[in-house]
Amino acid sequence: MSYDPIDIGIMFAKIALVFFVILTLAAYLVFAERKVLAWIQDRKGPNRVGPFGLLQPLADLIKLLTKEDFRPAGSDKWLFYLAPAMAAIPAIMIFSVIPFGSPVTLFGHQVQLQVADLNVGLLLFMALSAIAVYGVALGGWASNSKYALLGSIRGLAQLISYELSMGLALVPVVMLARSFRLSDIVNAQEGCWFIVYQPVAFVIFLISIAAECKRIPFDLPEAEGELVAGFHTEYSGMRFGLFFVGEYINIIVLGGLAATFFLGGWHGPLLPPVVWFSLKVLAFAFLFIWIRGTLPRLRYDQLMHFCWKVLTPLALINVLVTAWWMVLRG
Amino acid sequence: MIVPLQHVLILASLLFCLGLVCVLIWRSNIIMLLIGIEIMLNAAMLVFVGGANHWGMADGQIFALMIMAMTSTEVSLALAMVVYLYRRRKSVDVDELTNQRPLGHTEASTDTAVSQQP
Amino acid sequence: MMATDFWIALPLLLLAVGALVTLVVGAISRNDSSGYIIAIISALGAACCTLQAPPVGMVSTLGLSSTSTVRLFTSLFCLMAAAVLVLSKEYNKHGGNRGEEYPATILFTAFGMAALASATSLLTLFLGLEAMTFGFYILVASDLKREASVETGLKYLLIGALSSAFLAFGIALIYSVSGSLAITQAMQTTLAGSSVNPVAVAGWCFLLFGMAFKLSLVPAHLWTPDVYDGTPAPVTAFLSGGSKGASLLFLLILLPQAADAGMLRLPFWWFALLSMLIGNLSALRENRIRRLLAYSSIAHMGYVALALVAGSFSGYQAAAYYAVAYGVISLAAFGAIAVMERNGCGATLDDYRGRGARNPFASGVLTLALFALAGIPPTAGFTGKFLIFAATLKSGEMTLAIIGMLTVAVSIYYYLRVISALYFNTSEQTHQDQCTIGEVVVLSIASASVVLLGLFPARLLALLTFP
Amino acid sequence: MCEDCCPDMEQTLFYILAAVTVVATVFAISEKHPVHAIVYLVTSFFALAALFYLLAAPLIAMFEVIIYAGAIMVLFMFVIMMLDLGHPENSARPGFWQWLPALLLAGATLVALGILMSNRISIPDKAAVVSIRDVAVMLFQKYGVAIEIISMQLLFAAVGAFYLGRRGKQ
Repeated sequence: MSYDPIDIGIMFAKIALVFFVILTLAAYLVFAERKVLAWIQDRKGPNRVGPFGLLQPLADLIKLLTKEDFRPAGSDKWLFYLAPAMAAIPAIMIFSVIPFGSPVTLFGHQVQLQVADLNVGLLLFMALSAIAVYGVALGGWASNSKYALLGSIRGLAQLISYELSMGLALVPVVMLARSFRLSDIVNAQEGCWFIVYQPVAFVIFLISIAAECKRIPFDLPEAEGELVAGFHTEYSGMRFGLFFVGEYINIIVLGGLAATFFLGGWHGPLLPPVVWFSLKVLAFAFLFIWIRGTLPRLRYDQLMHFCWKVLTPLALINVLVTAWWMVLRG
Repeated sequence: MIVPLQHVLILASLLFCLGLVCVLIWRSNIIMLLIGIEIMLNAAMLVFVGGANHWGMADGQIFALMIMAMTSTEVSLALAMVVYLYRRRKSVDVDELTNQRPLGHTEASTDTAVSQQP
Repeated sequence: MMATDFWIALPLLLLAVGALVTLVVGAISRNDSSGYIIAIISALGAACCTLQAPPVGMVSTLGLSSTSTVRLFTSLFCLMAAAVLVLSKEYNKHGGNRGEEYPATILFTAFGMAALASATSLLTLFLGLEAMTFGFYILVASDLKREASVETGLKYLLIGALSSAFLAFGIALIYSVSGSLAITQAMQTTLAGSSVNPVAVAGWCFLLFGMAFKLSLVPAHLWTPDVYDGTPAPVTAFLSGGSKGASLLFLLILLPQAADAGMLRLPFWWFALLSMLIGNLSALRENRIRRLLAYSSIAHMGYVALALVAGSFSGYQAAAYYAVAYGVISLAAFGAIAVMERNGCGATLDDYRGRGARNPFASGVLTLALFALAGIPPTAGFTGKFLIFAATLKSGEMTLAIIGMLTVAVSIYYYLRVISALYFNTSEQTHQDQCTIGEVVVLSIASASVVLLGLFPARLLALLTFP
Repeated sequence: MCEDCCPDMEQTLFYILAAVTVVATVFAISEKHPVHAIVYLVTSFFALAALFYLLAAPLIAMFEVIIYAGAIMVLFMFVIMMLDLGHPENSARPGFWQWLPALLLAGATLVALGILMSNRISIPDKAAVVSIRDVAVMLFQKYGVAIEIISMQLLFAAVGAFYLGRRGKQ
């Protein structure tokens, strides 16, 4: 690590860029979700604010900011305030290890299009998504409300369980790339994407990240039919907004990770790397929205059984098979 | 080595003592007792990692990894026992865990609606 | 992996695979006894393998040693597991405690003990000890019908976790001084005699305190009576014999490697003194037979600490002999208690009145075991105590040896109380108790070994070699 | 001391993180409320993980967060929430007489350790960098038996927990 001012400047520029892009993208993902859902359900969706309703996210932001910041009686003040941040911040931090483009040369400096190229990048992702659990848990617990508590208990169980299958699905990726470093993983896929070698792991990972995002069909922590809004029932204003945006940031980040681990990251023909990466991320986001528009919600016991009785054993067998394959191939 | 090994050791002993204090003062609360033990084990891990760094060998890191795995088994079993006992007597007070007392002795029965949930 | 590696690892493999097979078979079959039978077969098989294994030295690729001491203890643990399984089969059926988890966990516990016995690095040693203790957490809590059993399990777990924290911290400090986890190297650096490193001293203090918990030596003994009292009787037999034996082996693997263990003399001196005094004196007032035996076990660990005070080769040999002897004796004692409890016997001394007539076989075994614990001549208990006191006197610890002998004399009183309750109190004859063939075989073998070990110690001592 | 470019910064960071760890732990153990204690403890473990990272053990640092903060503490949290133990008014606050022996003992231990460790340690300072690959190779080759033992133990943790949790067969 050298402390050249230009390097530091580039570093800050990268951080600012990532922040700006992710937050904007998250806001527009909300809009896109509403539009796509409307399209699936054969209606128009938001179209009043601005041309084609394009200023709708801005209007939503203003609405959330001007709403009363409400705290229920008997709630735990500090944890109640802390929880939304604990849900949103890890999601943004994960993006720091994702390489979103091939290295470029700026002012005579080789610049990685990645905020931090850690040698334990993959594990950092696992660690931060483990920390993100606290947002759900503390948010529901601190609200001092039955629905919120039930939502967060469900959320806890669900997130821990699916984190396991997610981790196991990533083991073959590490075995193939022989590194925890995300740039190594991307480079290892230069010839052939890992989805070709590891279709099972990819499917398991995809299902697990859908559960990690708490999206339909795995949105039990916030099942509005049973639990009002689950763990964030009692939140309002910008604190609710943080939970809300955190969820969409999560979609972007997990989509980016899925692309990095299985779809070759920024690799792709013809188009520039950054464009390829964005396309893959947006494709995943569209997939999630599509799933939300078409699938019903699972029952709670089905959710847990599916993880423990199907996904985890399958992922283990997959690891075993991959190991044998690698040993036999030499 | 960024700092002398002694400093790592002093920090670790500080943590170990804090864990010990936690165990000793919260003798009656199983959750806090386990937390105290976790702090003590973390102190041991810190020493191992510091030692591994000092000697330039990976042994210490591996021991630290094994401590983590071991402690997670202990905690999971302990919490399973806590849940078992709580279902039967609605209390997690270690002082009540004496065989001489009449069984079924309950205290401060709290709202159990939550424990019925999934 | 070479062939010798395979041979050395075979007992471990058999125990582990046996445990897994037991679990799988238990999940498939509705019949509980199949699990027990598989477990007994694999424990006996592991014991046979240990006896068969070629006498090779250390093997570097696996980090497992296979000296005669190691093989002796491994086969002892496997045989003990098999015996406990035989005893538990009937006991658990009677107590309505079903499930294949129980025999599998016994095998797992034996696996931990065997791993500990053959360890050459501190990591394997520690993990073996922890695996064994972990198995006992489950076994102690295994009687789900009684809340007290799970309570005891939780208590034992908390104590065990605390002691493993001490142990881990101690090993960590020792590692930070020596820079190696290999036992030989770590011991020679930290107990080198000249230029004692203060961090190493601190490490040894923590390690010994952690081991004091596992061995229930006096400042850390308070859990013992409760745990002995609240546990299913066959598990108590295993706990008392096996876990104490394995914990002693832990120290016996470490200490003889040291160049000079003189700095550990002082802590062992105090452990020995306090354990002998407090263990024996508390047992005098005790009216529940298991608590009485728990205090007696504290006292016996005091005697073993006495042997470790000596710190010489003969001291270690005496301690190892005593570990074997105490294992067999407590198997006999708690096995007999298990048989009696299965036939509806209560926990206090009053409940044992007249049992000598109702169940002459079990009472006879219990009497023999109590004689052995008291140190009456033809038994292993006498020979063990003789070896210990001989080693202590040779090393010049006159005061401690004399105190030890006095406490032995005191201890005879409370053992005789139990025996007198068994035989010299008539009660209404109701019916004869039943013993199954398995129980008779196990208890007979245990009693025979108590006597044979006492009469012919030389064969055993020849196997107990320390580097 | 290593000849790295910027030892001062890492050194300062070490002491800051050490202070954070200790302070968070002190808050955790003096906190009456179990959920608050867990939040403080997670902070402490996070700082500890950063310390591990500074001590050139990135693997352990990440597993510290994944396993301790992400699994064990979440398990505690889960049990507290499920059994509704988050009511400190029901549990007695330890009195002064419970604090006293604990503090005395801990103080004595600490003073002893301080005295012991303030002596210079006369062991050589070999500064070799341990890479993740080194750890992995040593873990799976030299300590293969340890892996087997711990995996058996993890299996039996599951067995034990299932055994305690079953209701039907009793």
